[in-house]
Amino acid sequence: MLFTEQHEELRNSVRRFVEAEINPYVDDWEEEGRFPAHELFKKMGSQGFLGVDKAEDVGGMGLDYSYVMAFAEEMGTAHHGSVPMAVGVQTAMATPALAQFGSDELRQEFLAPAVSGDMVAAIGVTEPGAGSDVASLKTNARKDGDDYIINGSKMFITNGAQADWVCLLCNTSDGPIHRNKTLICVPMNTPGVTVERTLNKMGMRASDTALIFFDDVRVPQRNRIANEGEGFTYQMIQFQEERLWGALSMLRPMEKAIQDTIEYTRDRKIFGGSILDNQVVHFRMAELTTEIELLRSLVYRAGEDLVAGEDVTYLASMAKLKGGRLVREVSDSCLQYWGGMGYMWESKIGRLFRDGRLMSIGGGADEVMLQILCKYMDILPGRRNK
Amino acid sequence: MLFTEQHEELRNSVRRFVEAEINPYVDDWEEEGRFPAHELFKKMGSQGFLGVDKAEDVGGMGLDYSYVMAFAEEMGTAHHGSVPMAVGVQTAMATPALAQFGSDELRQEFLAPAVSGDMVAAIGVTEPGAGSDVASLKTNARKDGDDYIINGSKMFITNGAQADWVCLLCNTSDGPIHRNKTLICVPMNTPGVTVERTLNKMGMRASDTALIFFDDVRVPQRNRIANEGEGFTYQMIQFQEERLWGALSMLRPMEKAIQDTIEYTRDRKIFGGSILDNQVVHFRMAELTTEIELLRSLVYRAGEDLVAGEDVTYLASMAKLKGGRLVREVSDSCLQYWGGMGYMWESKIGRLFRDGRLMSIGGGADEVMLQILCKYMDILPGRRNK
Amino acid sequence: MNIPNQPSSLYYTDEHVAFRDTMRRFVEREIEPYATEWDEAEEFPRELYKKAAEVGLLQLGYPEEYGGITCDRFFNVIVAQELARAGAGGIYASLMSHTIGTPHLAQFGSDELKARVLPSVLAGEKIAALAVTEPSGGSDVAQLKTTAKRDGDDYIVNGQKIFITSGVRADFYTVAVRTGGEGLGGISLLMIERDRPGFERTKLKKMGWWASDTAALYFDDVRVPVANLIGEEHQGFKAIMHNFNYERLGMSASALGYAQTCLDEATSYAKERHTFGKPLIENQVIRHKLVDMAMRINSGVAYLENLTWRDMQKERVVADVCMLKVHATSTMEFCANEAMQILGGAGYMRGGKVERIYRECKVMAIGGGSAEIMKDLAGRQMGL
Amino acid sequence: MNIPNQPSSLYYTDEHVAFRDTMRRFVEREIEPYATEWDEAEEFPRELYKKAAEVGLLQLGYPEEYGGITCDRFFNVIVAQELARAGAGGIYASLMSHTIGTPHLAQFGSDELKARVLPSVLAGEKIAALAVTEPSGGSDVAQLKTTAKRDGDDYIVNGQKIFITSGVRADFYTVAVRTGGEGLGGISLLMIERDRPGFERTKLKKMGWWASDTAALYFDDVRVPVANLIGEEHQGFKAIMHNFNYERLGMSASALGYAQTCLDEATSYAKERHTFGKPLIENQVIRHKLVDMAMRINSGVAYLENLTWRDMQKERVVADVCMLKVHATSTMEFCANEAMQILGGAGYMRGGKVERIYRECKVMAIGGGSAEIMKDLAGRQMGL
Repeated sequence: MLFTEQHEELRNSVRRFVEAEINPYVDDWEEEGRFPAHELFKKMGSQGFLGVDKAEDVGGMGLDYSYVMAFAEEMGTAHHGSVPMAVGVQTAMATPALAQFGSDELRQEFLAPAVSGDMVAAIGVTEPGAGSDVASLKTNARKDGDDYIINGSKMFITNGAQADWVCLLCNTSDGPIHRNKTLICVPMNTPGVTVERTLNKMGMRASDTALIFFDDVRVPQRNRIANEGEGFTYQMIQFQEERLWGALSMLRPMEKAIQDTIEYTRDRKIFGGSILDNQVVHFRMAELTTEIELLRSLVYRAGEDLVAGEDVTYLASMAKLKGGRLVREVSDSCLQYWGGMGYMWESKIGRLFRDGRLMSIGGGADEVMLQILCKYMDILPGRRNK
Repeated sequence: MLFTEQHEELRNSVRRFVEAEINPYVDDWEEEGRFPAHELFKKMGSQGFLGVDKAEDVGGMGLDYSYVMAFAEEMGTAHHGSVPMAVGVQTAMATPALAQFGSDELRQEFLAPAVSGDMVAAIGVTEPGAGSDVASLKTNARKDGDDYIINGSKMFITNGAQADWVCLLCNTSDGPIHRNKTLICVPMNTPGVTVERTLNKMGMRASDTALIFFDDVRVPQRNRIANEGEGFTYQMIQFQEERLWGALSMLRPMEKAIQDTIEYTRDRKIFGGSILDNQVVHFRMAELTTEIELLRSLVYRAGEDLVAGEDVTYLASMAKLKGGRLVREVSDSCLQYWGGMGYMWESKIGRLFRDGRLMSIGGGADEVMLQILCKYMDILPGRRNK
Repeated sequence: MNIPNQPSSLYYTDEHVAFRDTMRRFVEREIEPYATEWDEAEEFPRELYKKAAEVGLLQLGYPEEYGGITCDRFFNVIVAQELARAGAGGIYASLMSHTIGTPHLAQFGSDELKARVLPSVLAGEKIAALAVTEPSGGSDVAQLKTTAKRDGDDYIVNGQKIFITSGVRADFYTVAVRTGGEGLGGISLLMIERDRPGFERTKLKKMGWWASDTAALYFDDVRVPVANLIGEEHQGFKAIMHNFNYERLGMSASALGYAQTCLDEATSYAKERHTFGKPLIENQVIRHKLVDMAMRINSGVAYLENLTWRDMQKERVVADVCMLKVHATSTMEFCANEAMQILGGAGYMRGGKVERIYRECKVMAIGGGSAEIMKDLAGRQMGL
Repeated sequence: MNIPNQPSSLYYTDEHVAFRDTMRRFVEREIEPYATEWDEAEEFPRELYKKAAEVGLLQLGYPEEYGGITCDRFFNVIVAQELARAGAGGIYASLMSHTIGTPHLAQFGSDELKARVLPSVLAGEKIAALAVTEPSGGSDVAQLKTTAKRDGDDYIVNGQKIFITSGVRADFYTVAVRTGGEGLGGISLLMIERDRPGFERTKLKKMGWWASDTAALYFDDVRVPVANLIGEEHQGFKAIMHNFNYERLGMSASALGYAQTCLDEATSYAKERHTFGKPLIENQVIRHKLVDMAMRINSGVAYLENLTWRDMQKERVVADVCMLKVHATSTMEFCANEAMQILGGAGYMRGGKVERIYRECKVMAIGGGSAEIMKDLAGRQMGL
């Protein structure tokens, strides 16, 4: 229903790209602790992958969100989580607000090179002190002539060390916390921007994640995305795609984990039979596959609604929540049946176990998703709701 | 996408019917241990509800399965599980094979009155000795002239005591167990058919569930649904709708449980606040709602595929499995927050706890669903697969 | 004597073992054969109280001067476990309702009041009940609305109680009333006899525990002598709280007992029942379910025994007892659910232990403090 | 001395308490400060063995004539719990690898062999390891393919071993070899010294336990004197099985210790960290998570202590030990997972205990017999 032959073609070319340009290098990138973002993104941009749903005037394909879904899902065929996450930041987290609300000038300056792959983008929301509490972030931009002067810091910034610009959420006034924020495109080579350090993480080893400081960083006011004070609103809209990307990009890795585990346990003989012949093992595979199909069904439904122009924050938050829960369960259960082999550093299932654990933490922890859902259901305690 | 205004109209009229003709009597029917199937089905038949997707020549509406989905979902607004289950037996479990494969003569004799509500139908598959193991049932029909002589027994037969005819799965030869079975329409007033006893159940108290004996029961061979020996195949096709019905008819009860629980806990003050104000309570409501939406998404997706003419056994089995798991979890979690009030015999949440427990047992237990899924995934142990 | 699942133990002496044997034979002879009948009838014969007193069941831990039997808390654990074998929580709840109805009296009551109430209760001639919960308040004792206003040598009691075990048949009710101002400081406990004018009862229908006569109580200007005060005026809250620990230990022991009964029933069934051409037990998922049940039960029993012992050493074990109750009742829920799944359609039919226990899980998980309240309380005790 | 979470106990004497204190100070001084550094370096200094021997850590339960210290099994429980406080399983695994590598020797070995190996190992001068697992067989000892063919007074050993803890640095390896025919009856244990020609090792990189030098071993015509046979020829399987119980009890104690460390870390963090304008701990869901963790840990510890005691009474506790291992390792997984969730991004960064323990859950859940194998075994023992 949702997907046509055109989608299938896109899927095929994404899979071919991943197979040729990403998977052969994944082990090296994991070892190095980063992947060459500029080089890879340039290749992806040339193929149009970085602008599937972006307008044609910035070099995008101008397709609807259903194609982004196909793209995101197939990015999941990569043998680690780092590159799909970085691509998600570039296409679904740092740029939707710019694409939807930004001025033509700003879109040409920052979005077009992000679509072509000439620039790497990051999204600057999370802060050291605030974590998932977006509303109470502290980074601020005060006006000075035609410029903003930005001060503050951002934590856990994916692509942070390699990015050319960051879509920065910061306070531009002392007003109410949902009305005082603005999104600003900040070039990373502006004086006063320092990558304090790249972070050493349990998983997502090939993704560079940075702590970034902004010390009297001067950027022109025209770098602001649309209206001042509406940054929180824009970011909430942007979050929809972020959450769906998260869930979408985990479907294939989970399926592959199941498939690989089935193959491994079928071949591996123990106590006179294959491991797969154990009823608890094959039942478990069926149970987990059921959960994956449930998630897929929900994500597709949310995607359909998004294509139809609806606000899908509710379903997207559910998808993110379930995705985070499920990838933990799938990777944990599968790893169990690989035994010692799965525990070796190089094993793919071990990598999913480590990479996937971030899903329930990054981009709004499970508890934040629950908080959002409660708000939609209007069941938060009265006072906190105001 | 899936649903149009026409669906919405059907939904509305089903809800109105349930509110007017079912819910006011539910408590009495629960107490009596049965509902008046003939009376109620006649009313439903007059409104066309019993033949939503049945052909117009037997009095049906001739609509596609998406309308059945709307119908099944709204039947779930009944305040107990018994009537929705009985209606499901009539429309989605005992009659799909007859509707699809039966001769015109047979359809006029048995299907038309089931659609008009003049006859109550039952499905005779499960046996005392076999449980969920359909293939190894023992009831047999041997030929004698133009008739079959049927001997055997069927267990846990919903509508069994009130039914006018039963769609009976029985062996008609000694061939391989998947090739020796036939579906036969057996009028319940045929000599030799005895309702041995109606069963005393934990829940689904208003549903009559019977143990039925067949002792030299003579029915004409023309009562056979299509080809001899293909009964197992027909039944497998029929099972798709049974499983989807199960999941569909549980969506509203689960949602209502959540909604009622939210209202109750919002009003109920304890330790200086409402119960709902407890973070564990409102988070739990959001978590369970997420799971319900996941199930709904999967069921809709399966329904779409069914409308498109695909075999949906795989997704339908997943839906049944998840539905059974989920209604237990939802009813259990909600009941917990009702405290002693939920534990009273009359409480609706307590009824869902008892009624819903059947979902993981009846119509193929969870473990049978897992077995089926494993078969589709081709991960059953080699020998058993043959 | 064959006591299955009874490992060597630091806690149990020969006396305990002999007592367990007595209890087991008592349950097998006097309760188990009638469990279904009594549960469906929503009542068991009053004589059962007397029979129970004859084997010493009712008297455990009460002072000998009132007919009690001095013993340690492991006897109570044994009682809970052995009674659970009948798989009929309603019988247990009402038969033993004095164990929640009279400890305050035994500990804080005047000698006169004790002499007036305890001997007949411990002899099984009279029935005692506890009445704290009210329709509006649930577990929140501070919200108590039933009032007892002093009038000369009497209190005048007005209010309602709900979910009172043995509430229909009891002769003596330990009733929490508000004698003072708002909050926890204004609560007292009164012993109220059934025949006082203005005191009415109506029976409640429940999902489970049918054999137990649970009632709503109504007090309409009920006159109760001040001599019926249990302990000091306004000091009722402490007495109520004091006994929660024992109630929760007892419920935990019971819950684990019912869980064990589910495991036993499911194991027997899985060994007998054939599906798909082989015994159910030959399915690995079934065997693992049974092991999962045993794992939860056995760890719970070890925890229970450990806490019972520590409580006997006068250690403050409130947080752990709360956690034990959650562990034990969720183990009961888990085991009832899995046993039901193993028994399938047969389990869903009325008349079997598993069906009954399944309907009794929630009263255990809710009564005596719900899992959520237990966790809140444990958290506070742990300084979280 | 302040030993938190240490209730009154039937099992622990003053000696135990003093020993726990020694261990705690040892871990705090000698291990915890270096845990991250050593783990990242994938090695810890060999001197740690000697330091451990100085405080009596390595000698527990070994015969005094070889330098051991006679004591009951609760000392081992204490060691596991206290070492777990450093939150670095790799250090524990290699530092204590002789506890899986030498029990067979201590119990079944010849006096000559014991005298040759044990004193230096127990003094921390030499390192001992156990080598059973092979690439093709996993937990299935019957499939063992490494052969030891008799040639005069020697065996000629050929084959491979995998996942061998302390495999890179060990001086003595207790190696399971096939001396006879197929199946369980043809297996023997050989003590093989590291410097025998033809014996090679390669290091393995793992998800966790980095500080432990895990290796694959290769035997290519390695000549080992018959005097190195541990116990009788072809009787190796029994010796291996015999020690599984202790290994599993030990792993359970460790797993519960790591779980406790996760609880401690998460509790501190939740009290310090502010989000949405208030301390994390003020979220009820966070407090309940912590209580859920404590509930599992405390019931597990009670189960562990009970089984340790029953084992000391020579009771056959195989089924329960299997269930305990599942309980304890799933408790560890649960606690690591929830602690990680509470710590959020901070937990995901390398260098903290929770991050490390999270990566070490699976080796605990798989090593020493996976949960599935434990359940199969428990089921068989229970007659299912």
